[in-house]
Amino acid sequence: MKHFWRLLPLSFILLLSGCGAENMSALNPQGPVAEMQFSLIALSLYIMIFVLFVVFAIYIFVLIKFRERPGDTHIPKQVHGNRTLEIVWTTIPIILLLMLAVPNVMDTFTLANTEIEQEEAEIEEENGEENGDDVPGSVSDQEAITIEVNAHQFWWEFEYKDYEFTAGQDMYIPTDTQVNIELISDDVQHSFWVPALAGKQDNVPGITNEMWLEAPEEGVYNGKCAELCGASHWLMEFKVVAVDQGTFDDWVDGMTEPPEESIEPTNEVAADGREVFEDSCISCHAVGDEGGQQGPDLTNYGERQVLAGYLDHEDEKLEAWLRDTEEYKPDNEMPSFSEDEIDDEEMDALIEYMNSLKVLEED
Amino acid sequence: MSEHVDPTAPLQGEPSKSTERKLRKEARVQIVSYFLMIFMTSLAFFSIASDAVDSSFAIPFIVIVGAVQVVMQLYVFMHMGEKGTGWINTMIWSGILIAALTVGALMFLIGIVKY
Amino acid sequence: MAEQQASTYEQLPPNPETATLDGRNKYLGFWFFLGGETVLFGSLIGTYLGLRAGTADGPGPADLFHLDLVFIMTMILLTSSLTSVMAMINMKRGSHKKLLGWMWGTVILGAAFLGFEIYEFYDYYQQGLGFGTSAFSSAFYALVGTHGAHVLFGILWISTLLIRYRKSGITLTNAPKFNTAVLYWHFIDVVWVFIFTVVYLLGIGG
Amino acid sequence: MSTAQTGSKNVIWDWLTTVDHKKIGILYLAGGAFFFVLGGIEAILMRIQLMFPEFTFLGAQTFNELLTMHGTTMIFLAAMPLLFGFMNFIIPLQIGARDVAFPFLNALGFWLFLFGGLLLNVSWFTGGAPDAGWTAYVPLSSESAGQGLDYYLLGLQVSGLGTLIGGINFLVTVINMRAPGMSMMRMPLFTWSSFVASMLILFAFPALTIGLLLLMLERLFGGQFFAVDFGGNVIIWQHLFWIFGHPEVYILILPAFGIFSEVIPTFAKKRLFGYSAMVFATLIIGFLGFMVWAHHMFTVGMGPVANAIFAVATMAIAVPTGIKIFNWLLTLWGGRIRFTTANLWALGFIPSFVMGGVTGVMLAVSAANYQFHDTYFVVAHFHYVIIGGVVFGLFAGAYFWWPKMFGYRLNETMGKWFFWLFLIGFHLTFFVQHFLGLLGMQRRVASYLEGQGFGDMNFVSTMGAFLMSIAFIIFLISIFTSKKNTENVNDPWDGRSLEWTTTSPPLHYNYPQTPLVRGLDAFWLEKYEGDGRMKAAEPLDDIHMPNPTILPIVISLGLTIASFGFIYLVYWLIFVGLGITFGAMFIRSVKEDHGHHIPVDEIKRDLEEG
Ligand code: HEA
Ligand code: HEA
Ligand code: HEC
Ligand code: CUA
Ligand SMILES: [Cu+2]
Repeated sequence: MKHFWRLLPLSFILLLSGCGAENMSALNPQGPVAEMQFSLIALSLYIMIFVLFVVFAIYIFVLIKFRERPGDTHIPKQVHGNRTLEIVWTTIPIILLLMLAVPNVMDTFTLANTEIEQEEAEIEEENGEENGDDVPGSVSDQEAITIEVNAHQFWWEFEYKDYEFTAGQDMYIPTDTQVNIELISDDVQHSFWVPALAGKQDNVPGITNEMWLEAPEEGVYNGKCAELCGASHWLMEFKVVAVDQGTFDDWVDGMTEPPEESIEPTNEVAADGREVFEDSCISCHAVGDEGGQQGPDLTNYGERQVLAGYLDHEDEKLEAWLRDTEEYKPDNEMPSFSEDEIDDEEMDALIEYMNSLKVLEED
Repeated sequence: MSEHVDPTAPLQGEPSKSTERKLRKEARVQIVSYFLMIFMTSLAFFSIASDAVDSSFAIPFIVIVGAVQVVMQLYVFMHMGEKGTGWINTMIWSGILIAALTVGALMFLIGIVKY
Repeated sequence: MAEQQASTYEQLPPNPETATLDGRNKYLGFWFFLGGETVLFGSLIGTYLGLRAGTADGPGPADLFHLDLVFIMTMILLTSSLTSVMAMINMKRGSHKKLLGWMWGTVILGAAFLGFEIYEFYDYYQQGLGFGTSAFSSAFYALVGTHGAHVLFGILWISTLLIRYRKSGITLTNAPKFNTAVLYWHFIDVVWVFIFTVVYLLGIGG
Repeated sequence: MSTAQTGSKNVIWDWLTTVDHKKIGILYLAGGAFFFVLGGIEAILMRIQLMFPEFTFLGAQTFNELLTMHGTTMIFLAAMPLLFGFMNFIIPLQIGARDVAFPFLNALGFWLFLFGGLLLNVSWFTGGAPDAGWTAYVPLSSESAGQGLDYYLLGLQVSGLGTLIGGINFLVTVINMRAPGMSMMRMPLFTWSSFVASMLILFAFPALTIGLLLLMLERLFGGQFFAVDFGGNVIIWQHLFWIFGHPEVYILILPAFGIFSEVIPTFAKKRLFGYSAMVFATLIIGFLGFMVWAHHMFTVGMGPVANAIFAVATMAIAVPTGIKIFNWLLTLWGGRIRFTTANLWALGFIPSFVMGGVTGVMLAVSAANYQFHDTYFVVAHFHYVIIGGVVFGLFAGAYFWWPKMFGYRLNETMGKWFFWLFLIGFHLTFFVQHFLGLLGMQRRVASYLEGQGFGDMNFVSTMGAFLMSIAFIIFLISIFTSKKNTENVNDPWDGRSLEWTTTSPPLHYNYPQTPLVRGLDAFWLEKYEGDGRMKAAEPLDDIHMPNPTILPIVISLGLTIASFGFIYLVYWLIFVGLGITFGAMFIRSVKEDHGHHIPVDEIKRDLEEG
């Protein structure tokens, strides 16, 4: 059925699909959940275009045909109404809405069910069906993994439940695997949205929400916070990094047990940097299993896509960030560090150390 | 200029015979329903206060008794069943419907249990 | 228009409270207001039921409620409803004195109710249930307190009427006022019956 | 009892103490227009900030404040009061009444609205406006620093009280004050839809009152309703807000629908097609309006059953709304359509609103809503329905009833410029926002990052907003330059309903003699099937009218003072404020005021002059 809508020879939808950035558009879905939502969007759009077409056609006809012409003074017939017409324009919308409501109800349940994947995979195995990439549950024969997403003002924390470690800002996931997501928040309400992979669900304080997504293709997908959460709401971005299973396993290993170099750098400058880090930063930031939880885990900081959710990953930007966090993310929870606290030399060492924090193979 | 009525003048005179009869009947009805309500309240009270009644019965019971009393208050004490109260009935029952929806939503749809 | 009626009647109008257009407007408008109040209390009751379990280690309903006290309060309020009904019947009979008498009875019963409620709150407070102790306590005080505020307002309103019209006799202007005040009073009673059931009985029983 | 009104010479005092529904209507319009300009300026400032990626015209905090105040101001202080203005002025005229049921409360409602609105805006000068969005979701709002949110809570509480009073007043007016012969099913549709909107007010605002009360208790008095650590729950706020909030949007649109139902038949010179279906559809929309609120909360985690039910219920509203749209189209069908400015707004409304309506139905698709929610797609949806529906309705109403209210006609040429520029600007601004949302732009963002491809469309959007401002300024100018167009103002459009039988502006007491209504479109009926004049339902006699009073302002002022007391927790101020309020209420209750009579001679004199 989903294929059917995509095959409809309406050029409009072809125009729409594939619209926008590949990593950030609901119109350019990159995974089964977003695909499903896109088909619904497309279906509803067809119906709405049909409605608009009918209304506009009558409207234009009426305006042209019945406009007052110069010299015309006739009094139109005062019509009361028409029973047949009333029935027609009550029934047709009801039918159109049913066409929309039925698939929607089905999809709503599918999306709410984080176990569907396995069930469907089993059924398909039995049927020996060919895997299409936009049917939910078709591609996966892996176990699902579970990530608890804790949203903070204004950063994201990802706890990998199956492996017992935490990552900050970049959410690594293996391709072709169902990722079950549990959403929580300790401060205010946020909303977890990766447009190209799945629609949003809210991170609500005191409540755990569930959703799932899946990425068949490797890639870096933009994620956003979609609920007003304070001054830096618009900067509360994150990345979903989909990698193949092998890389993912490496990454998990690195995160659970970071390279020796991260804890006791052999490089002298980095070792100085580590000292600064231990003095000023470790109370909030963890590297490996050492360190506080008040800020994002930095075990793989060197491999971050961007810095603080949105800044280019450059030394100058990192220094600027550390010197004045308020400037880059108003109202965020991290203190700034003046030259009295960390002088320029220490800063360079710190940055050197920070850049060395990697868990995957060297690039 | 014509004379205008003074609405602050005290009303004088007797109620008509039929009014008097109606009022007397009404007083009777009111007192009877008052005792009925007292009785129902007591029933509800004892079904909870004493351990003799099982709570699986007591809870729906007291809720029903409460609802019956509310309806009695509205129709007996507040005369909502009289003629010419069509709009009043519309508004009160709409209010009750919306209040019920609100209560339902706040009990069940607050994210603790997902439906 | 409606007020072009004679001011003194051979016979009393059967319903002096709605004999004028003004009176009819007041009557209808006040009922509609009560329709709105229904939603208002519905929202509070819903909030309470939603938060009832959120006691956050503070005392909960079963630890606190004096069911017998509340039962007596309920009886008092029910009785005050009856006295106000009697007042209305006497108003239609044209007996100003009895109207005042029954209404004062209502006020006194209302004051007794309020006194018990204050005592109740004070006692719960002593037992460690502050307004900000838990979500349950906030919701409880908000609901029962709003009801209490209504009772207080009712008492003040009716007393004002009673003092203002102690000598006036029943007139086409004060009959609607007494009538709306009594409607209000009944409504408070209706709400209390519900609070009694949903907060107290269910609080102890389930 | 006083007799004739002592003609007060002081004009300002006259307006401050008026209880005349027509003057109060004009006050509402003026107040609403003031706040509309304010909200519009806030919108323009936001649009400038969003013109370029990572633009730094405004700080993020300021942006959030503007955003909150824009939404709050537009909904509560502009759109609704403007509609109340028309309702106040027109409803009594349309049903053949001399005033509303509660003139005193009517004045009180207005002053409460005005003082509440001003109170809210004082926050700009006291260290920051509210910043948690017009929806004020907890815990962001319960924890928001400063007094901004307190101003929001108290300001809306005070003005909300005014709205509730107004709603009850309209309900009773419509039920009790209709002229003889004006049965419910002969009422003009504007009166009908305002009546239904008033019902919605009656049941929706109490939920808001409680929401605001709880949040106030939480912020100021240590309540724990929404504090998760104390067993609180944050979703309760969202329910209370939307149980109010969704009906609220129908409170806005229904009276606007009513205006179109007056304008379209008048300028098509045809009876409204399917009158009873229109009434019925209005009632259904009102009813369903209470069944769908949770469609604003699809992503909050209520569960699939709840989502599915609310999705289907929401879609159902498309059916009665469609009935209305098609009835309007069929009213035009076979008519003789005149393109006056008033009608242009009505005709512009149909396609614009339908576009907004169908995106509403798309939003109602719960599974797809996970993509739409909290993006610019939603912003586009609601501006299409609100501007394309409500604001166009207000403009249509303004051009339609202006001669009746003020005794002169607005310049048509300027009106057409206003219409076309505004229409184009409106579509420019909001059409592109659909795509912005789908391409990944969340709403309520103070800016957006470079390289995400949002720049061009946002620029277009801002240009559209500028165009709307220019258009609106033309309208403002035309108000002051059109004053000489005073010929043929009593019935300029060949009107159909009772208000066109009065003089323009109407006499203080509207109708020297209460008219007798003989059918739907009462005036049209007399013009085309009778002798062109209304029959009188009563002999010419003295007319009873209420007295002016200053007490409504005093009551409102007292509440405003008390509000300051609450905001800064100054207890004596609370007591002083409430003392003033209750004192004034007490005076009102004790000092009986039975109005005055206008003697027949004076009425006869008026008639000869008029
Ligand atoms: C005047 C105001 C107004 C009106 C009339 C509407 C009308 C509708 N609205 Fe809208 N809405 C808002 C104001 C309004 N809305 C606002 C302000 C918000 C955002 C609040 C916030 O978050 O800040 C919002 C948000 C909003 C949401 C939540 C979005 C989100 O946050 O995720 C939804 C979801 O269901 C929705 C749905 C609808 C629907 C189905 C209608 C329907 O009533 C529309 C019906 C009309 C038609 C459908 C067109 C005519 C019909 C036909 C021609 C018949 C044939 C049609 C079909 C078969 C489809 N609206
Ligand atoms: C009645 C409701 C209403 C109306 C009429 C409008 C009108 C407009 N709105 Fe608004 N809007 C809302 C209700 C409304 N809005 C709501 C509820 C929100 C959500 C808030 C939230 O998220 O909390 C919102 C949010 C909102 C946003 C999203 C902000 C965000 O999510 O980040 C934007 C952005 O473009 C916007 C723009 C506009 C514009 C350009 C107009 C224009 O149409 C304005 C046109 C008006 C004018 C142009 C008049 C200005 C006049 C002058 C400039 C003349 C000055 C002259 C003199 C002083 C003499 N609005
Ligand atoms: C009080 C706790 C605290 C201290 C101390 C602290 N940080 Fe942070 N840090 C945070 C928080 C909270 C964030 C998230 C900010 C945001 O994005 O809103 C953060 C973010 C960061 C980021 C961006 C993270 C990313 O994944 O892009 C870096 C880098 C960083 N901190 C480095 C440091 C360094 C280096 C120090 C010491 C010199 C330090 N922090 C000290 C709390 C702290
Ligand atoms: Cu977090 Cu917005
Ligand atoms: Cu809605």
